Amino acid sequence: MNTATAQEYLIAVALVLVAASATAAALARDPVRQAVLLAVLGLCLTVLFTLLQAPDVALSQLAVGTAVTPLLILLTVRKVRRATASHHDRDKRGPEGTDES
Amino acid sequence: MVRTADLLPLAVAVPLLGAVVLVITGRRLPRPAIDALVTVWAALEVAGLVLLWLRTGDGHSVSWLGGWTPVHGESVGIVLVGDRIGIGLALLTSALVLAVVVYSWRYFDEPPVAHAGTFPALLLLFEAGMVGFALTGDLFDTFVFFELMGAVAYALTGYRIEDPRPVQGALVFGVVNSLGAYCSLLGIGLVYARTGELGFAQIGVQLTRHRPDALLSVAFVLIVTGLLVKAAVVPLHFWLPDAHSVAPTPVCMLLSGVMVEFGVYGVARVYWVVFSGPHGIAEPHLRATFVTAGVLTALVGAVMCWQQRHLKRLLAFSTIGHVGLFLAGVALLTPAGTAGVALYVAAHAGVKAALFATTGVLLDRFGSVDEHGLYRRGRELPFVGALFTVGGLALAGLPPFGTGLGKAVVEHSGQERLPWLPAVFVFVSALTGGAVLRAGVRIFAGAGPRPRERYAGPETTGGGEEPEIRDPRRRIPVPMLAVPAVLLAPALAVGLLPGPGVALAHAARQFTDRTAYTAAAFGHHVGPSAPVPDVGWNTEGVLLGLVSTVMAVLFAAVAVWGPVLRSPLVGPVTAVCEGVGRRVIVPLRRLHSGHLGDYVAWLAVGVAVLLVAMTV
Amino acid sequence: MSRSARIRLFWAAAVVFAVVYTLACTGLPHFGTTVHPYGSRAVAASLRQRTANVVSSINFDQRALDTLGEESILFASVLGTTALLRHARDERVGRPRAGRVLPSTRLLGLVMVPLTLLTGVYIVAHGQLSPGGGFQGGVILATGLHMVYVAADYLVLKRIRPLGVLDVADACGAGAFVALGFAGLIAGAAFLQNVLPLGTFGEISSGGLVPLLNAAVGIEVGSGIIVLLASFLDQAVEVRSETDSGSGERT
Amino acid sequence: MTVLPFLTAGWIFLAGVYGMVTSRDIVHAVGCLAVAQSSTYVLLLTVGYRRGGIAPYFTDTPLRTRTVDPVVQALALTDVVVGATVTALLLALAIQIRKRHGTVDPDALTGLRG
Repeated sequence: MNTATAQEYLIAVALVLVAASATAAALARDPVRQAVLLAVLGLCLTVLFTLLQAPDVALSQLAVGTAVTPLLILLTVRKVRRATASHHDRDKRGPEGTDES
Repeated sequence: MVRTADLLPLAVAVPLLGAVVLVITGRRLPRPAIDALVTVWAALEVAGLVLLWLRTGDGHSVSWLGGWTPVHGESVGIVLVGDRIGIGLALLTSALVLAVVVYSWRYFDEPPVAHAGTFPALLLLFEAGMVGFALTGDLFDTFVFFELMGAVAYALTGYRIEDPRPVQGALVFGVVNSLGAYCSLLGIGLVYARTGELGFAQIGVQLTRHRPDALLSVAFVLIVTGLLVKAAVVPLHFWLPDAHSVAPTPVCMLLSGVMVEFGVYGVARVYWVVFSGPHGIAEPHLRATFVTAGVLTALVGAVMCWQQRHLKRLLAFSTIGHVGLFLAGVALLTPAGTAGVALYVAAHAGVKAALFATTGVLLDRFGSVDEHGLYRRGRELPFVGALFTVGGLALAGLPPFGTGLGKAVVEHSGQERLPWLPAVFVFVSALTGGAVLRAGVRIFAGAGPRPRERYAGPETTGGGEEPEIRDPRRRIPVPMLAVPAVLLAPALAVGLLPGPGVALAHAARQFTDRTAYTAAAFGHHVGPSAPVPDVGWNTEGVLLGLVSTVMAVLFAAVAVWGPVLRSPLVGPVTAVCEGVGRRVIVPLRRLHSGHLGDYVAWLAVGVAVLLVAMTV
Repeated sequence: MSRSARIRLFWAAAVVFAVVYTLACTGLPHFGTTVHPYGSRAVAASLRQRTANVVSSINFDQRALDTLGEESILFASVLGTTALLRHARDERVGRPRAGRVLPSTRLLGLVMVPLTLLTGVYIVAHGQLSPGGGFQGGVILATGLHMVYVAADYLVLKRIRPLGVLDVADACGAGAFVALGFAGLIAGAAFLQNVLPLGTFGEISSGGLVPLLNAAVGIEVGSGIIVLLASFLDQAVEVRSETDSGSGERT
Repeated sequence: MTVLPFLTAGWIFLAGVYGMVTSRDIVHAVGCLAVAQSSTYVLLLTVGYRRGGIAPYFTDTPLRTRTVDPVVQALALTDVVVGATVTALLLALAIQIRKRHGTVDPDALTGLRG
């Protein structure tokens, strides 16, 4: 088995990992869990891109896919989740209330 | 003196630089200075594109970015290619941006925006994205500019964050459009895998060396998916009414006036240059699929338009109706059809923007865009009412408006092959024009009885909107009245003067000539092969235009005065209407659910249907 | 449409897509094919331009317009996000409390922050030679700064983060890219043409315009991402609507 | 192995779309959009892979070495940036939706219908 073939086997393994983590990230219902799984997907993609001889893209993916995007999602979830108790009175004077009339 | 070729990248770079300048100076300059600056900048862009239009004439302007001019027919760079249609569309965009900039001089006065330069800067970035999209000759670059205009449009749509609906509409808009764009990118990947090229012309040349197979069709369908989403073709259209009915009025003028039409332009450009060669996508196949899609879109848009009482949503659905007509016209795959659509688009942009602008006046004045809620309240604004009515008549295709001429040319071009096509055109323009007239008569003349709330299904009313400008007591700013009036004038001129028609006829011949484009990109010149299509008024066109206008007036009259009519005919007619309504229209309205998941599922269905239609 | 109807619709479409897409993939050249006409030309062009990192040569020289568009998207998104996350009329700003940080975390932060910032600058500066460039370096710079949040707290981060300046820096980066594009026009060549001296292959000053464009992108991305994260942090930590009763402490 | 990489891209895309169709939270839907987008990176980079090729850098490799296709890498790089920024924009909208509607459940967002 020469190096090129070995490389391709590694790529195949990375592809399967990417597909599995992407599926898991899409199926995770909770956004926080999803953010974590997106970070995992980012890592798997980084490995795949490194194997595909694309270090530039791998580096970007590492910075963006595993750090920035999940961080943004977590910050959003934190904002969205806060003060769930006090939003009921907002709902009542929301636009939905007036539209249904 | 600037070289003609350099005007192409300048057309993209100038608005970008303008946005940067506005952001940097925006914090320090007072509001009038910012308005002046952005107006001058938008005017500069118009001037540059006018110069480009004049210098390019009936040829092509070609600019290889970074000086990567092809050597032995090969290049590693990106090419910008300007022909009459591309430059014309860019020019239309820049003119509309200028109008919008003037219209919004007094907009967003009140919200405490720390940064008054943001809104105009976003407008200029939007302009850069659209102009770049119109001029690029590279497939991946198309995607980049597509995303640029998309990203800016999402932000602009959700700009009024105090109001709940814009943020929802913007999110749906963003998600669906981005998904469409990623479909396109998958298609670009497939094409690159097959041909190893990214330029339109280069791919087109390479594709002739392969047999047509599933890969070709799938790549084509995926690439056009993003563009069809932008063009709001059924069933990829659901995002449009949600976004266009809630965006700030100046943004609506741009979204409906030109951005949606860029989707049709993109499909046509990609087909003609990349996929129309020997061994390309089969012409009859494409014609059948896309004319059907266009007609379906037009009918759905027109029917839904008629059902609306939220004025901006009504106008948004009328845009869907007209875009369906544009797609059907372009999909005839004849120079005449393309010429007609070009005329139609140019005039429609002015008319639709003027209608949105007058609706903005109502929103400003009364804090509502609800046809029922505004009943009789517009009587104090006769000038606005006149503009609105003229807009409605122009939308219906009244000769000699450019909309009527464009419609007539497409109808004439299509009726040999598809004799029923003129009927669709007449019905769609009559129904959309009629809906506008109905609203206009009720609001500005207070005609007929007070509209009754009869419909019990899901509905967006348009009452209780956040006014975009917060001082209803002040007088309506002059630009808000002047801009719609000025916008209607070119729509009339396009139909009245022979100049634009002749230019666009040449443009259409050039646009549908794949060989000429490819040769021009590589620096050669090939003479035109097809004859110039005949665009001009003829008796039949005038008659069809009058028919659709009369029908529009009739529709509006029946809707407004029908309820008080005492005639033995009324009973059965009402019964039939209600039956149709229950079986067809209510389910159709229910499909427009505002639900993100539904829209994404429909996108998947649209792609699947197209895949089947194009590969089988 | 009901949930089950929507999912059924999706599955129908997905099956069609899967079948036709698979059919299409069989028509593609095999994975690992040696025929890449554009790729081969790009490598040759990059060597002619004395840029060791071919990807940088494509991004900043051969297909620089793509990158200009991409940077404009970034610029527009940052602008749009700050506009969308601005403080609305009915919102007030809460004062976040200073959080307690373990001394070991603080020490780690003190070491890591300058290290990350240096790495970021290095990656921006060597974009024309080795993997990396303006974008990757810029993101690392921005992320490095936010380690302050981990190491110290939000108030310290706010103090060392001059948003007004970064806003302008973001715009300046975007503007510099366009302005460097004009250099070609001024020199009588094409827009975005690499008209500067190309230098010696493999040196840090090689590649002509490429390192300069890289620096412009680095500034834009670095400050842009900081501004972006700042708007999100601001929302998550500080802004409260009138009816919200949450507190602004760190969790 | 000849088509597996391309099929993986299709699978990831469908997984992302499925997540969006069934989503009960718009933040989650935006995350799924990011998943769907990663299919484009996978397709682009696998299309540009060349058997036995090395990464396209010539800092300390002989100039005649065979490399993988650098063009797709440049495209993927652009794609990564575009994806991240658009995601940020959409998340900002999600925050505003939560503020103005009090919910992020698409089933409960009924302001625009008919």
